[in-house]
Amino acid sequence: MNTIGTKKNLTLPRRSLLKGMAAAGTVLAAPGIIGRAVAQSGDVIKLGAPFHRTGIGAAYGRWYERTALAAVKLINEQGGINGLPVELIIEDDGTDPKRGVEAVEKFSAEHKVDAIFGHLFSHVSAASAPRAGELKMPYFLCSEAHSLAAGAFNRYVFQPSISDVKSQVSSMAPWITDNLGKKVTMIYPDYAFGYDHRDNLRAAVEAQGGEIVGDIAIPPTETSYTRYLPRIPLNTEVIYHVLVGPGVLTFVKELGEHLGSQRPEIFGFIDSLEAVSFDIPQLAYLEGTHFWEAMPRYAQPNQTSFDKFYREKVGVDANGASVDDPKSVATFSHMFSVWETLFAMKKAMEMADYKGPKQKIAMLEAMESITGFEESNEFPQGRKIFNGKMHQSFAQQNISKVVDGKLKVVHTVSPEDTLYPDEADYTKMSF
Amino acid sequence: MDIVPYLLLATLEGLVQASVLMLTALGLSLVFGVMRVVNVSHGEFFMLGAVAAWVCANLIPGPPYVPFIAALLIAPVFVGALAWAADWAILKRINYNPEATIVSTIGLMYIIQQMTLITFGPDAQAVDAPFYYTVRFPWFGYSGYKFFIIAVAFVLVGGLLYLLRHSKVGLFMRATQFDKETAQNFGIPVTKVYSGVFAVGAMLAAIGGVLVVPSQQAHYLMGHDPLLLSFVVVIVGGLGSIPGTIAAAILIGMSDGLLSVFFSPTLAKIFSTLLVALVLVFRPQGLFGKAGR
Amino acid sequence: MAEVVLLKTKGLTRHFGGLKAVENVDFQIKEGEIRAIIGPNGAGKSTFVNLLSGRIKATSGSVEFAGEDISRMPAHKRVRKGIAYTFQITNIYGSMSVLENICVAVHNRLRPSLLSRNHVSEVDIEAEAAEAAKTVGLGDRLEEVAGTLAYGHQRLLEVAMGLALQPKLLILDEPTQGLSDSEIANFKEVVREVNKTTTVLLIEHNMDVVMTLAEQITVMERGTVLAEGTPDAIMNNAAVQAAYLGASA
Amino acid sequence: MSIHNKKLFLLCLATLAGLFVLQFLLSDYLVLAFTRILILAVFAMGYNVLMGYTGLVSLGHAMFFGAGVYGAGLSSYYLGVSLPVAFLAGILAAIVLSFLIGLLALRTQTVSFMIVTLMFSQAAFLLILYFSEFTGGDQGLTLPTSARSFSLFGLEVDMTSDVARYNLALTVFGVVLLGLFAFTQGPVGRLLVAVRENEDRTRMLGFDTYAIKLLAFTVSGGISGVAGALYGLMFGYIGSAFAEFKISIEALLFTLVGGPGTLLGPLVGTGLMTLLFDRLSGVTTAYLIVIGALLIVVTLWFPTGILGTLRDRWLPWLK
Repeated sequence: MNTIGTKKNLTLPRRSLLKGMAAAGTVLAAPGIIGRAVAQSGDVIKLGAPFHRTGIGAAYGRWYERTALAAVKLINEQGGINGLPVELIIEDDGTDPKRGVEAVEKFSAEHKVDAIFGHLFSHVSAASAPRAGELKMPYFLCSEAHSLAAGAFNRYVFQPSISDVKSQVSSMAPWITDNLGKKVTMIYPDYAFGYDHRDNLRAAVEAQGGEIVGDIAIPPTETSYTRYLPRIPLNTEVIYHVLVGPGVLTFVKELGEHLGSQRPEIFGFIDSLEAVSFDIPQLAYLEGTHFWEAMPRYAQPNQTSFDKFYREKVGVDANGASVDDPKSVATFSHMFSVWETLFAMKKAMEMADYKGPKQKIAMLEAMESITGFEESNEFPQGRKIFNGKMHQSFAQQNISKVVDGKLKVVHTVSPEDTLYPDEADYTKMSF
Repeated sequence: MDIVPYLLLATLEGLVQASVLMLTALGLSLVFGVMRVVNVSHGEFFMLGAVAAWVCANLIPGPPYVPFIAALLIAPVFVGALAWAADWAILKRINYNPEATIVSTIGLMYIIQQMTLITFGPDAQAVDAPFYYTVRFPWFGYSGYKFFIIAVAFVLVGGLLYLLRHSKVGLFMRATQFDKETAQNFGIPVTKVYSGVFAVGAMLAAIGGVLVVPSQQAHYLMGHDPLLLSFVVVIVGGLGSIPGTIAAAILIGMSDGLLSVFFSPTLAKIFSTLLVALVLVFRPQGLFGKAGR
Repeated sequence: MAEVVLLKTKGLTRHFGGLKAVENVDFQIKEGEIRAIIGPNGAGKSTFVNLLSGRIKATSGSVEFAGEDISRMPAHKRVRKGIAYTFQITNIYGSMSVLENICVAVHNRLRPSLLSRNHVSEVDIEAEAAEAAKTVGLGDRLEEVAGTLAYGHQRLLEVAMGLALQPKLLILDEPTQGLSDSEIANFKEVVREVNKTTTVLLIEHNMDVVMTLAEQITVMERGTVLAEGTPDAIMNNAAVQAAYLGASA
Repeated sequence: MSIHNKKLFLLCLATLAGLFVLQFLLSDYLVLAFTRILILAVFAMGYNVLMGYTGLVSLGHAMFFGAGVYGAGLSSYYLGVSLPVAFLAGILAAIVLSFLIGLLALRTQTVSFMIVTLMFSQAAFLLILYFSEFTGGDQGLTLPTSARSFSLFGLEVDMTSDVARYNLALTVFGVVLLGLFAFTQGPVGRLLVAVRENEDRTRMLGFDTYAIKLLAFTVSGGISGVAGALYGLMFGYIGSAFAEFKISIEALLFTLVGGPGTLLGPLVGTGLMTLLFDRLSGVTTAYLIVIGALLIVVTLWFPTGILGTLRDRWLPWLK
């Protein structure tokens, strides 16, 4: 019989415990009630940042937070936005859709922020974006998901910095088929993010006259990969891998053991190795292989002053690691989107002379009117085209080769070559 | 690839998986067999073993085999002590009530996981293998270290079985498992046996974690899958039966390897979870156990 | 009394592994009777009545109740047919009140279907439950929490729950165990009262209770029936004396 | 039946009245938070039917919550049915699933029962991922704008309005609360407690305890489905995260803290815990540590929860 609910071996004095509980209840409720009284301010611009502090996105969340703090500090040093200081409020969303929505509600109703930014994982943003629209809350994604550009969200949602997966993949494919080989085997995680790659790559490769010869989906929680590797067909010319999760090093090591020296070409998305150091023995096998990078992790010989400025402010060295701890490697190809998004928001707010939530619509319309961003300290990743109808940026892309344990950019795709026909027009929706 | 190398690879992978599984599942099975409780935080003890190996690799200088051997000794002691403390602080106080134990070990699972996240961080960390050697088959290469895992696991399990059969401690454990009251009447210190068994179960998981980490990576959420698979093994093998557990570990380890090669791994997981549920419903004594008692 | 056979077993057998707990028992009880089953510890008495109530499944043999073969019937259906069973170890709902305890039993009789409603109200159920409590002498303790009752009262509550079922056959498994002499005297009265409407089957160690209450006695040993007859006949049966005295010596 | 336990009935009515008034007193954010609390409290109340009243601890109620979410969400997404119909579809899905799972799982007891429910729930979760083409998998599906409002009996309800959401949640909560009052405080409720207290005795009083447990299991799963369907439709998003293990644990935790086997315990537990997590997320990232610690603390020192303690000490009618 169940005894959890009925057992009577209490040893604590219950009366005092109950009193404590009651007191705790009052305290719990208090901030919200007080919040009602002081919420109206208007002399500060509040930005809500729901970051993945815990859960599967935690490695990214840590760096997103660090980048956001650096950018906000810079903005405030430069006099804030329209003369108003910027206040950053961070909540953990646990990389969980349910909690993501809760965070959006909390920012909107309790903190009464002017805008929300910073969601990365697509299941979290898929749940949060509709709710943000209902709460009429400007919501800026720092994610690669294609959902926004595909028209799945609403007029309050923008992605002003990082390109979406479709654009990334389709702009890479011609280079892969031209330079590495036409028979491609894909290895990708068995969930939504992986399917975006699977579907877009297949289309793009076939458009170039190439062929997908192998298609291997791996569950994101997998820790050992050897048993999947025999599925790589022998006629494979290029292995395309995009894996996220804790097992990537294992994957590379096992790939090395499995294939030995007679390997096909290998092309990976840097997502596989974000926050992972390259100069470790387990990754030696990747020497000579290629990666897509949104923003080069290793400072290149032709490094721009903007890149240098950005690294200095965030506290990242020339190897893409923390200046305090060379072993702590950044999620360099993603976190710039936090930086750039903040400056994109700043630009839109300045265009609308934004002072408070009453000018929300004006700010969003200003955002839609933007056509692009020039490479600068504010946009260190590079020049980008902004499509106001789709609410989506199209940025330059890099292909890098692993040389001596470092990533060296060998090819750059201009923003123009990453475009695809419009799939949505949010300006036709109402606010 | 032909079918022969395919099967060879699946067999090797299955053996490695079975070896690690044998260690972790034996821990779980031992605890259930003697104490009649299910420890949901068992997977976290496995994870702590792996993390301990990483800590050793970072703190102890010398060629990779030095910290590895150190970890093989330190990790089980540390994890065993932790389990002993948990037994003292929690399980003893709820009198090993089976349901309360599940609820409180779920609590323990979250605490260990999150403490590891806070201290160890969210990143997966690699640990050098004590040696690098790739066995080259005509069709593919295979890590020599994985053969080492198989060997160590079998030696350990053999030693454990010998201990259970032929030592006084083993006798105490079997007596307690058979009938707690009678054992107490015969002067066997049942509470000590419980604490000891709980600690030993955790130590086995920790050794599994140390062994696995050079071929995989340490990560704070890595305890989940071993827990699930250990559940499968322990239940299919018959709750509390040591030989059943070993047989089931080999069966499940091998078939998991084969199933995932031929089917979607998600489908393989669905299959194994349903197998557990249905075995418990229709054959609660396990697939290998005899009915009755 | 009418000589109608209420319950009949044929070749009833139950083995636990190699142990023959009940072996090939043929047994009959007539309507209106008070029957006692006695025998040394381990004779298979409890197993035997558990086979009758359906708590334990028979290895072989048959049970017939009121002319119907109930061998394959699950326990709760046998209860509904009219076989009530009170436990050897007190087995009540400790956290419920006396009245609620009995209500559960009455509920079964008045409203057997779980979902469909009939016109029996909660008031009727409680009235009948109170009646049953009164019969065993717990009428003034209806609101007391059962778990806090004295042991003797718990035994009476157990009987009251059996009574509330208004069974045709009431099986009492060692009902006087642990009761004081005065409680036993009261208990005997209760059983006599009950017997006006119900056949009683009693497992009992207390020979005084057996001799004053039972009309017929069945003696079991090692899973089989050793002897059967009136109290006097049993008292004078040499085999019984040997088995009994031998066992208790 | 309402003649029984009038005090509790009055307390339920007072609670509902209090919750109705609350929306005029609380800050905007707390109204949103309480909307969520009310829905999750319905879930915990469903869980409580099984765990608190019947004494069966399930570790798999996420699958019934998920059945509600997906039953409602998918029928709205693919079939475009109106929200009330989708809501009913979600509940129906949960009832059917819980009945079928109950048939199997109830053949086991205690520890085996916990593991069996856990495993079925894991399998259900994995199935959602496996059929991601249809279910949206982990990324989930966002319901179209057309599914954000409905009219019922001439009443237009806009799911994006905070006031409508709160009162809708309160209505569902109220219906479930009063329904459960009738269910648990009447004769059937007595049978559930009888099974919890002593299953063997109950069987020997002539009850088919398997059927009683199956009824409790199905009602419990069905109510969990009510909560799931409401949650999915209210927030316009369905995703595999709603069928995760953590969801089962939350129901368990809310019920344990509030008081298993008390009608209002789940509401108290859900409210307290949700607000606690909400406040904690600003202080520490490790809110799961708090869940973990509370699970242990409650089992060690507080096994009857808050209302259970009140009941045992002072208010015996609080059940």
